Amino acid sequence: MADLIVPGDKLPIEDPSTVKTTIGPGVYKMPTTHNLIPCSSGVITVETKNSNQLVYIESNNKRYIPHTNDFVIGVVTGVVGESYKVQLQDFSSPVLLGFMAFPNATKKNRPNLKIGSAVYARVLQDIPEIEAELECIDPTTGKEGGFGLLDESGYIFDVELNFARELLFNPKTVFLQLLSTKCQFEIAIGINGKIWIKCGEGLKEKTSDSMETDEEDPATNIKDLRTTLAAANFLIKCQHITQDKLKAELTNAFKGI
Amino acid sequence: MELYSPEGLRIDGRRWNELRRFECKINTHPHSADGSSYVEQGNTKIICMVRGPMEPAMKSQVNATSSTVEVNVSLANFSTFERKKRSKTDKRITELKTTLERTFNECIMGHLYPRTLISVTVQVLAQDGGLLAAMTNAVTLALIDAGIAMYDYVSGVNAGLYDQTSALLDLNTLEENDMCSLTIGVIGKSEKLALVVLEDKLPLDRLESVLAIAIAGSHRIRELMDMEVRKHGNMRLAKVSV
Amino acid sequence: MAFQVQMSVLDNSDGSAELIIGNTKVIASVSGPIEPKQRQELPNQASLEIIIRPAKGLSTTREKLLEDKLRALLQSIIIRYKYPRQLISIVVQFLVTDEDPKFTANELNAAINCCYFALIDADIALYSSFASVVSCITENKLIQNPTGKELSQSDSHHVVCFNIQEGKADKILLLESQGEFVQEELFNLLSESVSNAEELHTLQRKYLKEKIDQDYIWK
Amino acid sequence: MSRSIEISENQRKFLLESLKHGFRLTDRPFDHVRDISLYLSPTEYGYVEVSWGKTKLACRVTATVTTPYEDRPFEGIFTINSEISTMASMRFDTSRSNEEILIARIIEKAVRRSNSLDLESLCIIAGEKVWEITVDLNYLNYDGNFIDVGCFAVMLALHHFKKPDISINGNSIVVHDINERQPVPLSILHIPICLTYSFYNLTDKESNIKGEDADEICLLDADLLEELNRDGSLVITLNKNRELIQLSKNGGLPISAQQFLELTFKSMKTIDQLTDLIKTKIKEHEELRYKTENFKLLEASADR
Amino acid sequence: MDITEVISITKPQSSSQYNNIDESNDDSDIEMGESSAGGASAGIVTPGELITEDPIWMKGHGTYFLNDSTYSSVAGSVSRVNRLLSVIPLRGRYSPETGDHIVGRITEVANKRWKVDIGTRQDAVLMLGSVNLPGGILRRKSESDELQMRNFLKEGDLLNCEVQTIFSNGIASLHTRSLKYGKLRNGIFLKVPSSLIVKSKNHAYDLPGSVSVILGSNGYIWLHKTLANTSTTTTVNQNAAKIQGRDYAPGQGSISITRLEEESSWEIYSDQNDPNITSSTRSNISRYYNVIKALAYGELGITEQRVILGYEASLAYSNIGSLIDRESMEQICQEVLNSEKMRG
Repeated sequence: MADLIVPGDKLPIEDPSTVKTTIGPGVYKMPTTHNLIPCSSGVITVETKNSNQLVYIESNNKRYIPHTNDFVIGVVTGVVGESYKVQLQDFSSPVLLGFMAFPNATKKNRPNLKIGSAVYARVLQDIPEIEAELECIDPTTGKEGGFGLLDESGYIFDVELNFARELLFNPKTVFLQLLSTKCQFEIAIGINGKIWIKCGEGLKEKTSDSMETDEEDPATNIKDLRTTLAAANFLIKCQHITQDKLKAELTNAFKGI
Repeated sequence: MELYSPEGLRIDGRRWNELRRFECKINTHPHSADGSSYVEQGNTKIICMVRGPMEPAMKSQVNATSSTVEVNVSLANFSTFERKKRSKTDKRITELKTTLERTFNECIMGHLYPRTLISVTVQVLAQDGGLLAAMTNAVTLALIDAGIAMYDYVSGVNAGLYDQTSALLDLNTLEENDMCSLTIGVIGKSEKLALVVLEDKLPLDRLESVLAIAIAGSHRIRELMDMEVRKHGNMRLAKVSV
Repeated sequence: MAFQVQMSVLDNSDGSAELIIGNTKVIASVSGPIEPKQRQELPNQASLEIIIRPAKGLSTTREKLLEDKLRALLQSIIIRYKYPRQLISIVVQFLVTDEDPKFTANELNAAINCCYFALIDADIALYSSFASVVSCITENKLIQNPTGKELSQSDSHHVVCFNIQEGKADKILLLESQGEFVQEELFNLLSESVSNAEELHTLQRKYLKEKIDQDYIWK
Repeated sequence: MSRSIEISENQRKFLLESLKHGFRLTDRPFDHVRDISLYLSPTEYGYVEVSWGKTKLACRVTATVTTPYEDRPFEGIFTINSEISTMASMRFDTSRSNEEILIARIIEKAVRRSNSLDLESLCIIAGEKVWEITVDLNYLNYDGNFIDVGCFAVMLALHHFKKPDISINGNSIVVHDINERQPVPLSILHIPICLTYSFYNLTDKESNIKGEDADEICLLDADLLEELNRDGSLVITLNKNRELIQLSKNGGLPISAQQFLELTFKSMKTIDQLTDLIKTKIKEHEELRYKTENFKLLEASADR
Repeated sequence: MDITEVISITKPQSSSQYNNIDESNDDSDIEMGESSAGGASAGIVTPGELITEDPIWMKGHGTYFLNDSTYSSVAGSVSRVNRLLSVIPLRGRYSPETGDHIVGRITEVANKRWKVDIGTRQDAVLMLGSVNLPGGILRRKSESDELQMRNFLKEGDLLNCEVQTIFSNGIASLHTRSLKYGKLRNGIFLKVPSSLIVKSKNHAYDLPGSVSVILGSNGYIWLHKTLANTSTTTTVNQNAAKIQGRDYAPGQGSISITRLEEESSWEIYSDQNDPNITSSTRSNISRYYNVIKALAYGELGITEQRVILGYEASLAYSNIGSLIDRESMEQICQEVLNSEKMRG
């Protein structure tokens, strides 16, 4: 593991007044003196590229603070004016998702989300002094782009923020690859530590008609349900074990399915 | 003092399976509440008033899919032999209040009244045992009077066990102080229990016999309440047709 | 001076730490930044809610006093302007204490050091690190980390908290002294405490390193 | 206004659908309690920490000499302080919620009002000096079921506790330091154990009220997610002597009398298990303590 | 579980009606349901009671069902209209219908709307766009109107309005876009059960003794001094002068060109009572107040005619306060019924 830095330490960087510096998480610019200081404890990374330097501190935490362009999963808790009130984490300040922040939304054609529904969305703006805003549109295409309602066939669970970042940003991450050896799944990862996952058909609500027509259905239904839960439990466990124990954990999680 | 004589008589002369005098009235305060009732179960006397469904006063009481039931319990200082000052935050009162709220939240067809508040006020004038049961009965009647849709009556009574052997129905204060007391609330004519509260020790193997007499007692009380509701209803129907 | 600490011990808090220092055991939890209640909200910075709960009995004015001292300290160390209109809620629960209730030195010291780890665990932005040491003077002899018994026999007792800049004790953030002592004794004590605080900080780093390793165990 | 936890419809549906198919999200059987891990202080009498799944709390017993209540001159005083702080969960606000009061009230009924502690044995001089036993319950982490865990922790701590020995000298009493004279354990008359069952109605309310068959689902020892989604609950307090101490079904989903009776009878198995757990833990602890203390004594005499 | 016998003692009842009910209650409910399934129902049903096991009925208000059985959820009489089975509760809150003329009280000033208590389950809304504002009814609502909504109507104000529509969530939307509606002044408010108000074409009446009444369909009643047909210019001037203190430009000082203009000036939102209400008018208002109370006590439907008859009957009592003694209330009701019979 690389170098540990704690608040109060000196940042191992070139003088920011001479070198153009970009700061990332964990580094704070004192508003009065314009000095850069580390404000988190973690692993420091300094990257130098064409005489520019980038500095940030990688650390883990549980509480999410909205930042523009983050992909998040939130739960609709109510309606205020022309927006949904969305909760990204328990007890956090609510954020807003405008009725117009959906593809093809018009004054007449409003989205129809219920209280308790989960949405996958992008943080549109994050001015700390006011409520953050979300949108369900891919800004490059103006289309849905995978955002929107996360239907009830998938399970939602919480992980720590560093693990969520690993899953979302590391294309070579072993966890999802390993999981795919056991089952097919659809997944949506929120940088706010919420993950939506669905294996096979996930949870299917039984309507009275389908039960009679298809007798095979309930069995596969239960299997998909159990697989989804096993996958979720596997990912939760992954956060606290070393890589060499992953295989054993996977077998254990899918035991009996 | 003998609570249960060898001849099978209790301190107030009742038999083991005998209810105290039960009297109830509905629509006692037609102009100050949407529904009201008065219940006397022996010497326990209770007034209950229901307001609503109406606009909630507090934002936190708004439930988008159902009504919110709020119960306020107040025990008059003169309701017991000793005049006691009670603080509003008395744990026992909170327990009674929460129990009633949770009981009736389940029994009222709340989905018919989304975003509304049903406010119930229970005023205890005199206490002589079976307080929770009498409150339950009073609230049921007041809700019916208010025309609020309910799945069924909830009727309640308490019962105890004397000397580890004999089950006694509908305990008064003297009896309650000296033996365990099981209060139940029964749904309609069924054997479904909406509320169960037991205080003081009861041998597990005696539970069934005490529960049986309590259920039977509750059913009888439901009948008595139902008679009153019908009597009142018919009287009103007669008035309308005049 | 030795202490043991365990971080992320509570599932529901954003940050937590359990600290055993001397005979005192304390657990601290940090939740935040979260939505404040309306009356707590400050327009341009985070508000702090600090609750201290005693090991025995219900919270009294003694705990309120500790809360105020801790608040004064933490207010200057947390970068509150980073979290406008938010709340940071800190609860300190004493589990085992070792001093007569008329003293607060050991508990204050433990609470400060425990909060450091809980705040780091919650990843709350700090201007600098900090470390606190407690000592007492008995018949001109300086005792570091006194037990409850030593404390009650002492002539004066002191809690000093330094902020740590680049591994060195820098400024005094808090100094709590009670009893009879002379200027010379105090200065002597302060210079002793500097080295103690720096020693403590090396230990802090060790534990923080372990925490990072634990957090990224899956890497 | 207290803060609330928002549950997504996804989680709720998965929970209910799993229950319908006969399993919990965590795969724990319906009638099992979670793993329990206990810490008993090796140095201090009466301090224990209980972790019950992720629910965690600390409990301390202390004793002081005081004057008895005027109307009960022969009895000691026994109080239980149970206050939930935001440390356990931000749900529990500084203003005491009804839920919190109900938790405290049920534990009080189960332990204090059932006379599990022999108050008369706490009397030192009638009408003048008695022991006051105080239990402080500190809730650290909330993952459901504070009642069962709280009651269990109180009973464990009471068993673990020993009060200093005393001797009476005319009208004055001498409290002996625990290092000077062997302290005395409390006289505990019975061990009440609380079990909380959570009920779920997977069909509509109409069939719950008017239907013939009882298909309500019943879980023992619900965790947070299960607790937030339940339709009703029942707390059964029993002891090993097959005595019901208290029952609390404070409203919620109605259940049939038959199912209710079955539950109370079925509970005995878990009650026995948990009672034995307290007893074996205390026994183990005593043996360990005896050994270390003997060792210290030997050391001390060797030094001489 | 076996059910044990229970002994219970109740107060002896002399009325035969009581015994009849008791017996019918002991009969099995199924019989009762079937016997009444054909024609008009006798007696009432109570919550949880089985009404019918016949699946043919559609389930209306006041009922719920499991499988084929329909149960009552309220105490009331069974109504069968075509295939629709419902139970009409004996009592209940007012449920609004489009076109109802009602009286309401402002409870909240919200975004472009007022919330109004009209005795329903949920407060009704009055949109800013549904009221007449000073400066003519056809004027567009501007932002400055939005900002000073509280100057028009504020919390606690009473008004006289009509139900415009009922939204899908059951909330009523009101309007006051007619000269007969608006803020209420110069009178006293009274509440009776809404079931006692008989709906008719007109709900506002001038009564003898220069008193007028608005019998809101929701049971909210307003008794006030009868307005003179044309308001004297002096009062308008007074009001206009008062208003100049507030910084409002439109309509200010523009005194009556047309009657419409005048009515929709600031005066209609004034909080000032007419200073010239005579003491005889005042005592007449309280007399009517007590008469209506007496009618409500006797659970008589309240109509213009009955109010007048009651007023006449009440003239026998010189002390207005004594009208609400129990005997006087019964007496008044009796006399109202008698005189109705006499008039046929």
